[in-house]
Amino acid sequence: MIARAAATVALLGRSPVGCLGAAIVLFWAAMGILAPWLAPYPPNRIDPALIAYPYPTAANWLGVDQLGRDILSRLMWGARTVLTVAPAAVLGAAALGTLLGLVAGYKGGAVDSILMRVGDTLLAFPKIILYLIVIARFGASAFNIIAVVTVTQAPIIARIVRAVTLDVKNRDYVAAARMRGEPTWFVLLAEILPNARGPLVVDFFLRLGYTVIAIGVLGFLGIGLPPPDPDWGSMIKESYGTIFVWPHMTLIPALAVSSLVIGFNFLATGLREASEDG
Amino acid sequence: MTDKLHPLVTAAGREMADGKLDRREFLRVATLLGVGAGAAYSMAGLSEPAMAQGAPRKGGTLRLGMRVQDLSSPHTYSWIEATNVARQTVEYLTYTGVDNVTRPGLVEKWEASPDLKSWKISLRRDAKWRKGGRPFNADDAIWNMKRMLDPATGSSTVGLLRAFILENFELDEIDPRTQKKRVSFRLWDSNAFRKIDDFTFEINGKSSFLGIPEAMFHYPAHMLDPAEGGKFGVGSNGTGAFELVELEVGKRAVLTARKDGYWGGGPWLDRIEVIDLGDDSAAQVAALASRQVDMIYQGAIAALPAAERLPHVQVNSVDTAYTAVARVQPVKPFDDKRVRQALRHATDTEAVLKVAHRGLGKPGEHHHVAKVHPEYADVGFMRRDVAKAKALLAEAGYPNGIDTEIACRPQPDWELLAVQTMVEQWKEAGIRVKINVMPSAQYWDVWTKVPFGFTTWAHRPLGVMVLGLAYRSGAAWNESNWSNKEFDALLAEAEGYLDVERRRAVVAKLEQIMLDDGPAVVPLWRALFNYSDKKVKGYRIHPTAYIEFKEVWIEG
Amino acid sequence: MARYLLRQSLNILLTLLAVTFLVFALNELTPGDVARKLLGPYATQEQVDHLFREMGLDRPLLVRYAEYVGNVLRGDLGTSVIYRQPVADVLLDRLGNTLLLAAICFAVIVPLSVALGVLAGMRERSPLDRGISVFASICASIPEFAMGVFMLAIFVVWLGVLPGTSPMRATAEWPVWMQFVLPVAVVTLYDAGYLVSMIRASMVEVMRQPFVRTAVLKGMPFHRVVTRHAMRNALITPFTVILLQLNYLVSGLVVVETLFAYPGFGRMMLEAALAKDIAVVEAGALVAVTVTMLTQLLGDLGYMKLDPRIRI
Amino acid sequence: MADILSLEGVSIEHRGRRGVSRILDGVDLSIAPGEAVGLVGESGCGKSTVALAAMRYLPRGMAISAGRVLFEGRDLAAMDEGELRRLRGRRIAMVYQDPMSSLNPVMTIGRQLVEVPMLHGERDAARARDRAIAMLREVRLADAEATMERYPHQLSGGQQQRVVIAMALMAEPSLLVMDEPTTGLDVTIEAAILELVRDLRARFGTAILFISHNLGTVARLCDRVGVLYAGRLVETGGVREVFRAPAHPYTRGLLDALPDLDRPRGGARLAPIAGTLVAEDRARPGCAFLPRCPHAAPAACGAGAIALAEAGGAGHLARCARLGELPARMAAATDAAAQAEEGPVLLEARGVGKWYEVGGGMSGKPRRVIRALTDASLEARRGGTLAIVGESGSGKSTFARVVAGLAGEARGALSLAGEPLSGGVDSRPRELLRRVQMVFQNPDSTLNPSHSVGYALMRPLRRLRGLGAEEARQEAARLMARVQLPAELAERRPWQLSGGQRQRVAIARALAGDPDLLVADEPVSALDVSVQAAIVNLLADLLAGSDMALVLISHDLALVRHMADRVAVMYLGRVVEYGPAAQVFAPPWHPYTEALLAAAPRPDPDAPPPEIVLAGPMPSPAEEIRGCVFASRCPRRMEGICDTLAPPERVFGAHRIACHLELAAPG
Repeated sequence: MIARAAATVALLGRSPVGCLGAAIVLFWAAMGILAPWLAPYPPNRIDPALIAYPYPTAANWLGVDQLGRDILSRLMWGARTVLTVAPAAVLGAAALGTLLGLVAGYKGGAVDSILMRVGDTLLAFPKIILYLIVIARFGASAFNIIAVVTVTQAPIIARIVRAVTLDVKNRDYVAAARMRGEPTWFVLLAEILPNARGPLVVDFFLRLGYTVIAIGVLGFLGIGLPPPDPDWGSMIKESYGTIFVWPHMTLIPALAVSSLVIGFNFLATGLREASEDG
Repeated sequence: MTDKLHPLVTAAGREMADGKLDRREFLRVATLLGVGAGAAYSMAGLSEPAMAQGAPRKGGTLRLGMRVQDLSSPHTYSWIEATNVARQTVEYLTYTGVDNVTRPGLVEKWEASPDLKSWKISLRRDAKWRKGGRPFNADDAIWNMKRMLDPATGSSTVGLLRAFILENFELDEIDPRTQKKRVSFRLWDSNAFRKIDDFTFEINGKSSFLGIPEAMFHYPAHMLDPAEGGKFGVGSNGTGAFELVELEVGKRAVLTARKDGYWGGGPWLDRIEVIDLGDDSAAQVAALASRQVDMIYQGAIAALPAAERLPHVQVNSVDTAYTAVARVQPVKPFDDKRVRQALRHATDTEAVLKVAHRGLGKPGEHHHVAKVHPEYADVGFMRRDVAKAKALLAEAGYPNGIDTEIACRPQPDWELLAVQTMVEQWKEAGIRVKINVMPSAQYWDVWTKVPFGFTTWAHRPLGVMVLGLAYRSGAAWNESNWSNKEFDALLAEAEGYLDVERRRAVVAKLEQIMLDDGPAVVPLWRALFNYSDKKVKGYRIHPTAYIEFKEVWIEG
Repeated sequence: MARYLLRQSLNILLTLLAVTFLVFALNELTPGDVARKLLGPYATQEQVDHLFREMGLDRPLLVRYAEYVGNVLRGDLGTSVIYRQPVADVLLDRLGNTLLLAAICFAVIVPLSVALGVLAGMRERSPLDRGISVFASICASIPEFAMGVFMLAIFVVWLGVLPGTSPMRATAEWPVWMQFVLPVAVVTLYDAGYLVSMIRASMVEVMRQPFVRTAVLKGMPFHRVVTRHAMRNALITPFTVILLQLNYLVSGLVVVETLFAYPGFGRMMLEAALAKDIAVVEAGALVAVTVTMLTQLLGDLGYMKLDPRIRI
Repeated sequence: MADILSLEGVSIEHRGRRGVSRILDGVDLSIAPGEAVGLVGESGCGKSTVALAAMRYLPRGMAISAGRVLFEGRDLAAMDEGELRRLRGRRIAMVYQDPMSSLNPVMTIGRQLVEVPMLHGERDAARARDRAIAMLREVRLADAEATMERYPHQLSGGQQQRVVIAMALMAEPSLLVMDEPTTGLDVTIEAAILELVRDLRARFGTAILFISHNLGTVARLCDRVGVLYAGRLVETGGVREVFRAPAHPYTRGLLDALPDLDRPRGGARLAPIAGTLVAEDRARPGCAFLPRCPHAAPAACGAGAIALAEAGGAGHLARCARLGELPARMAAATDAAAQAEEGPVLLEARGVGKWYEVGGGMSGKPRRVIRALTDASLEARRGGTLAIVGESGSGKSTFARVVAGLAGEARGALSLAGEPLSGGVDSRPRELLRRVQMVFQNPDSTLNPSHSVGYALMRPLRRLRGLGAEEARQEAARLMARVQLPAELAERRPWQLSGGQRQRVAIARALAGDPDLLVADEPVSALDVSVQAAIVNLLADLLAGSDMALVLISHDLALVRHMADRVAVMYLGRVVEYGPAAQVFAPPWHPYTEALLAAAPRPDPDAPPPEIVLAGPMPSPAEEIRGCVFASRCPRRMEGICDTLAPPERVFGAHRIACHLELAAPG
C-alpha cells in the first residue's frame, strides 16, 4: 500500500501539471494548518481605524476588508475551513457512494435498479433547492454543508464504483474468492474495492475541486458557512459590492479559491496521467 | 386652512412659548390638528424649507433601481418598494414631510374635536380620477378606509387604528386549536365613518387619537378607485400624477405622466422606469456606474464606498430613528439583568456605526429613543467598558464568560456587518456568540421566538411609539418577552402627556430602566441613504424611504 | 422504440412525482408560515390565522399534496407568495429569459468546445494539446462567481467597455446585446472548460483505436481521418454530457444571474426558496426535473443516432 | 525481380519515460513479389513493430535508429507525407489482429470500403461501390450488397476479418501485411480465413508479410519464415527447412513445446523453454536467448554480436554461436508415469443445463432465453482428466462454471463422489467448496492486483482448511514449492510476475484446499507456447499419482489430445460427442469433431489443407433450434431431417455421438 502510494507520488513527479497542482494544494494546506501561527492577526479582529485606507500596506500585506479585518489572515484561516469542510464532505460522499455503488453493482437486479433510480432522482433534483431547503431547515453550519454535499455527490461516486464493480465482479479472482466461501462484505471490500482505487483517487481530487466551488457558491449566495469565521465564498460576497473601489477585497479571495480548484484539478490530471503511464 | 384653531394648538403654542414644546414637535402637533404647514411654520417662528433646487424642467425618463414587487393589492402591501410604485398613481390623503410635518394630500383640511375622538375631513375638490374624470369624493375615501379596516382585507392599517375605531367580537366558529370561539373585529359603531357631503366626512372613534392625519399617510393607505374592487395593476385608475403602463414583477415597472392635468402641479418627468436589480449590492453599483439607472431606492452599505466615488452620483441621506436591536429574551443566561448589562457594556456603539454603517447616522445609546425623537432625553452616552462587562458576568455567576447564539438576517447587509462587529466586541468580554444567519423570510417567522436576535425597527416619529410596540409587557411585538412593571406604568404615563417636556422627564426614566434592566443592545441610529444621479433634481430622501416623483425632474 | 419511449415517459412521470413530493415534504419541514409571509411581518396573528385557514393550510400534508397534483394536472401551478401572481406567469417569463441566455451560451459553448476538444485530443500530449488542456482546465477550475468578479473588474471597473448588469433593458449606452456579453462569457468559459476536457479525453481514446490506424493506413490524410473517422466516434461518449449542459444552463445559472442581476429562472428559484414560496419552488423543480429527464431522453435517442451499435 | 519490401539492418528504439529500449535490432528481411513470408515469435519479440515499420507507422516514441526500410527499392524514411499516403492502402495494405476494432463502428462497411479507391484516384463513386461489392464477393461474403449497408457490429468475427481483407485488397496492393489476422478467431474460422488468403494470393499474386505467434498458421500459408527473438532475427529460411530442421535452439524450443495432435496422452512430455524473456535480454551483447538456452556456452554465446550463418539448405540461416556444435534434435521421451489407470467416477453430470434469461423487466429490452448449456451428461474419474473441447460459445466454460458453482442454480443432476453437488458457491458448505476448485483462463485477472502472492495463497488455506496465520504461511511456502515457484515471490504483486508465474500461483491457490476435483478453464491458452508447455507439464505432474480429477476446458485439440483421458466435444451448449480420448480422436466422428480436427493448425508445412471448411457463424444461443444444433454449418447436413429433428445418440461402448448420420462402428 505504502509502496504503491510512493510509486504513485514518484510517477506524479514526472507530470509537470500534476506537480504544479500538488504544489498549489500543499501551499494552501500549509497555510491552513499553520494559520494559527503564521496568520499575522486574528482573522475576525475588526479594526475600525484601518477602514479609511484598506489597501495593502506593510502591516496588512493584502489589505483589510470593509470591516478592517486583515485579508491575509482571513485567507489563511479560510484555507483551513475549506480544506477541512471539502475533504470531509467528499470523504463522506465517497464512503456512502462507494458502499451504494458496490452493493448495486455486485447485487444487480432489483437492488441495483432501485438504488440507481434513487440516485437518478437525487441527481435530477435541482441542487440549489436541496441546499436551500436543508440549510433553511437545519441552519448553515459546516456539518450541514458536509451532509448536503455528501448526499448530492454520493450518487455520482456510486455510479463510478458501480461501473468498476460490474467490471471487476466478473474477474476470476472474485470467482476464486467466492469459491473459498468468502462472505460478501469481504468480496466487496477486499477483492473489488481496491481495484476502484485508481479512478476513485482521481475522482476524489476532481470532486474536491467541485466541492470547493460548491462551498464557494453557497457562500456567495449567502447560504454558506456562518460568519464571522472566514470562508472564501462569503469573503467574496461580503466585499463584492465594493469591487468598484476596493477590488482587492474581492479579487484576492476569488484568486485564492480559483487557485485551489486549479490545484486540485491539476493534481487529478497528473494522477490520471500517472495511472495511465504506470 | 381652518377658520379657528383647535384648542390644543393654542395650548401647544403656549407650551412652545414656555419652552416646554420643541418647535418641531409643535409643528407636528399643529399640523396634525389641522393647521396648515406654512401657518404652523410661521407660528413656530420658522420659515418653511424650500424644496426647489432650481427651475424644474419638463420631460425625460428617470430609471429607478428597486425591487419590483407584486402590486395587485395596495391595502395589504407590506413593503415600501411596492408603495413607491403605486403611490405615483394612487395617492394618500395626507403627506408627512421629511420635516415630520403632515400636510394635506387629497385632503384639503381636517379638524379634530377637542377630545380628539371625532375628526372632520374635507377633501380637495380639484383632484380628479384619471379615468372618467370624476372628482375624488368622500364616498371614495370612506370606501377605502372601511376596506382597509375590514378583517377580510388583512391590511396593516388595522394595527394603527384598532384602539381608536375597532372593537373585538366573538365569532360562532370554534377554533379547533384553542377550543375557544374565534375572535374577530369590526368598526365599533355604524357611524364610525359618516359622510357629510360629497367632499366632507367624519371619522368618529371610541378613544382619543392624535395620529389620524399621520395614519392616513400609512404606507398601504392608498386611495383606490372603488370600481376596481381593491385591485391595482397596469392601467389602474388613480388620482396621481402617473399611470402604471407596464409591470413585470421581479423585473420592471413603467409609469408615464398623466396627460390630463394633475391637481398638484407637475409632474415633470415623462416616464419612470423601475428596474429590479435584485438584492445584490454590487449589481446596484454596477448599474449606477454604467448609468443603467439614475437612482437607487435604498443604498446597501457595501455599495456606499463605491457610490461615493462615482463622480456623477450623489449620496442622499437623512437621520432617522431606524435601527436594529440585539435583544435577548429572559432565558438563561440572559435572565440575569447583569448579563444583559454586560452585553451593553461590552458594545462599542461608535465603532459599530463606523464599521457597519460607515459612520452614517448616530451611535446608539442602548435605549430605544433616538435623538430625532422629540422626547429624547440625554441620559449619558454609555462608553464601552470591557472590564465592567466581565465583572458583571462574574457577579452573575459566569466568570468564564458565556456561550450563546444570535439569529440575524443577511439583508440588508449592514445588519450582518453590525452583528459581526458586535460579536467580535463581545468576545473580548467573554461573551462568545455564534451567528445564525437565516433568510429574511425565515427570520420573520421566528423573530419573536428566538432567545437572542437582531431585529430591524423602522423609523417612527415618536419615541414612545416604539417603546409601546416593542417593550410593553405582553405587547404583540414585544419580541424580547421583557416585562417590567415600572416601565409599563411609566410608559403609560408618558403616552398621556402631550407636553413634550413632561414626557421627556418620564422618558428619561424609561431610558434609564432600559439601560439598567432592558433586553436590548441598540448599536446605532441609521441615517437612511440612497444614491441618485446628480442630474436628478427635486428629490429629498424621506425617513420612511417613501419616494414621491411628482416634484422630481431631470436636468437637461 | 415505442416500448422505450413509453417506459421513459413513465419514468419521467414517476420521477416528477417523487421530486415534487420530496419538495413538498421537505418544505413542510422548514419552519415558517406561508400566511405570515403573505401578510408580512407586521400583520396581526388573527389575520395570519384567518388566512392560514382560508388557504386550507390546516389540512394534512397528503391531502394538500394530492390537491396540488390535481391542480397541476389541470394546468394550475398555484400562486406565488412573493410575486403574488400565478406561478405560470412568473415562471414562463423567467424561464424565457433563461432560455434565451441558455440558448446563446449553448450555441457558443458546443461548437467551441467540440473544436477545441478535437484539436487537443487529435494529437495527445502535443504542445497544442497541452496548451488547450491547461487552458480548459484552468477555465473549468475558476468558479463562476470568481470568473464573474474577474471579468467585472477588467471590463466594467477597469476598462468600462461593458455594462455591469444585465436587466435586459436597452439603455442609451448599453444595448441589450452588450448586456449579454459578460454573462455569456462567464458561463462559456466555465462550462466550455469542462466540456473541452471531456471531449479531449474521448478524442484521445478514439485516436488510440485501431480503426484510426486503419484509416491512416488506407492512405487518408490526417485531417480527414480526424473529421471523418475520429470525430463522430469521439462525440459519442461526451454526447450525453453535452446535452446535460442544457440542464445546467437552465437551472444552474443562479450565480451568473445573481452576479449580473439577470432576471432568470435560477435567481427566481433562489429567491423563491429563500422566501419559502412553495408554489414557485415546486413549479421550478418540475421544470428542472423535466429538463433533466428530457435531456436524458434526448441523449439516449441521440446516442442511438450517433452509434449504430446502440439499439433501444 | 526486385524485392517488394526489404528491411536492411533495421533497428528500432523506443524512447519513453523509462529510458530507451531497443525493440528491433538489426533485422534483415526481404519479400519478393508474390512471396509469402512468415514472421514468428512469442509476445514481445517485436514482430508487430516490423509490420508497422513496413508502413512507416511507428507508435509515438518509436523511431528507426539504424538501417533502412525499402519498398520497391525506395527508402520509406525519405518519402514525404503525400508519397506515403499514395503508397499506403494503394501499394501496401494491412490486415489487423482484431477486425472488430479495426473497423470504424459508426460507418457502414460500404463507406469504409469505398473510401479506399476514392482516396487513390477513383472519381466515380458508383464505380468504387461496384468494385467494393465485387471485392466482398471475392472474400466470399454471402450477401455482398446487403453487407455494404451493415455496420461492423452486425457481422461475426470471421465476416469482419473478411471485410478487412477485402478492404486491404481493394486497391490490389503488391504487398499485404497481415498482423496476427486469425488470432482470437475460432479454429474453424481461422482455417476458413487461411484458405481464403491462400486462394486470394494465388489469384492476385500479392506478396504477403504474415505475422503470427502460431507456427501452424505460418506453416500453412508461407513460403519462407523468419523467427524473431527479443527483436533479433534468430533464424530464417524456407518454411520447410526451418520447420523440419530448426537450427536455432529457440526455434527448436518453440516446436518442441507444442503438443502434437497425433500423439495421445502419455505419449510424451512437452519440452518447455526455461524462463521468460526479460527486458535485459534485449540489451545483451551476445545471444539474447542465452539465459534460457539449454545449449548455451557463456564464453561463446555472450561474447559479442553473432552473425546469421548458413544452417543447412539454401537461404536457411541461423544466428547461433554454437550452430555446428548443437546436438541433433531428439524425439521426445515417453513418460510412463503419466499412464496411470483411471479411478472411480468422481464427478457425474446427468442432463446438466444452464439457461439464462436476459432482458425483460426494467431493462426495456425483450425477454430472451440464452441456452448456454443443455442436457450435458458427463463424468470425471479420480486420477483422470475429462477434457471438454469446442469453440467459443460451445458451452464448455458454462459447464466448468456450473461444476465450480459459479453459475448458480443449474438444471439436471450433478454429483461429487455420489453426493449431490448442487447450487452455487454461496449455498455450498465449506467442505464442498474445498473439494472443488478452479484454475482460470486469464493470467491477468486470475489474481487480484491489490493482494500479494502470499496473501492470495494464505487466504484459501485459512478459509478452507482453517489454518492459523503461521501455519498458513508455512503451507503457502510448501504450495509455492509444489508449483515450482521461488519462495521470495510471496511478497510480490501480480503485476510483478510473468504470465506463467501467475498461472502457477493460480494453480497453487486452487490446490490450497487439497481439492478432489480441479476445474481448469483454458489454463494455458493465454500463455506463450514455451510457457504453456511448462504449465501443462506441471498439471500433469500434479495429477500423476494423485486421485484428484481434472476437468480441462480447452479449444486446443492438440492439448486435449495430450492431456485427456476422456473427451467431450461441445457445440452450441450441447455435447455432440463424448467418450474415451482414443475413441474420440479416431473415427467415426461427429461431423463437427471432424471439422475441428481438420481445422486444427499443425506446424507441418506438408500437412494437407483441411478437407472440411465450415462456413458461416455459429447461431446465437438465444435461438431456439428444433433440429440438430450443428445443422446450419454441417457439411453433411441432410435436408429435412437435421434441421427438424433432434439427433439420436449413437453409442459405441463408452463412446457417444449425437448425429443423424448412420455412423459405422469402428471396425
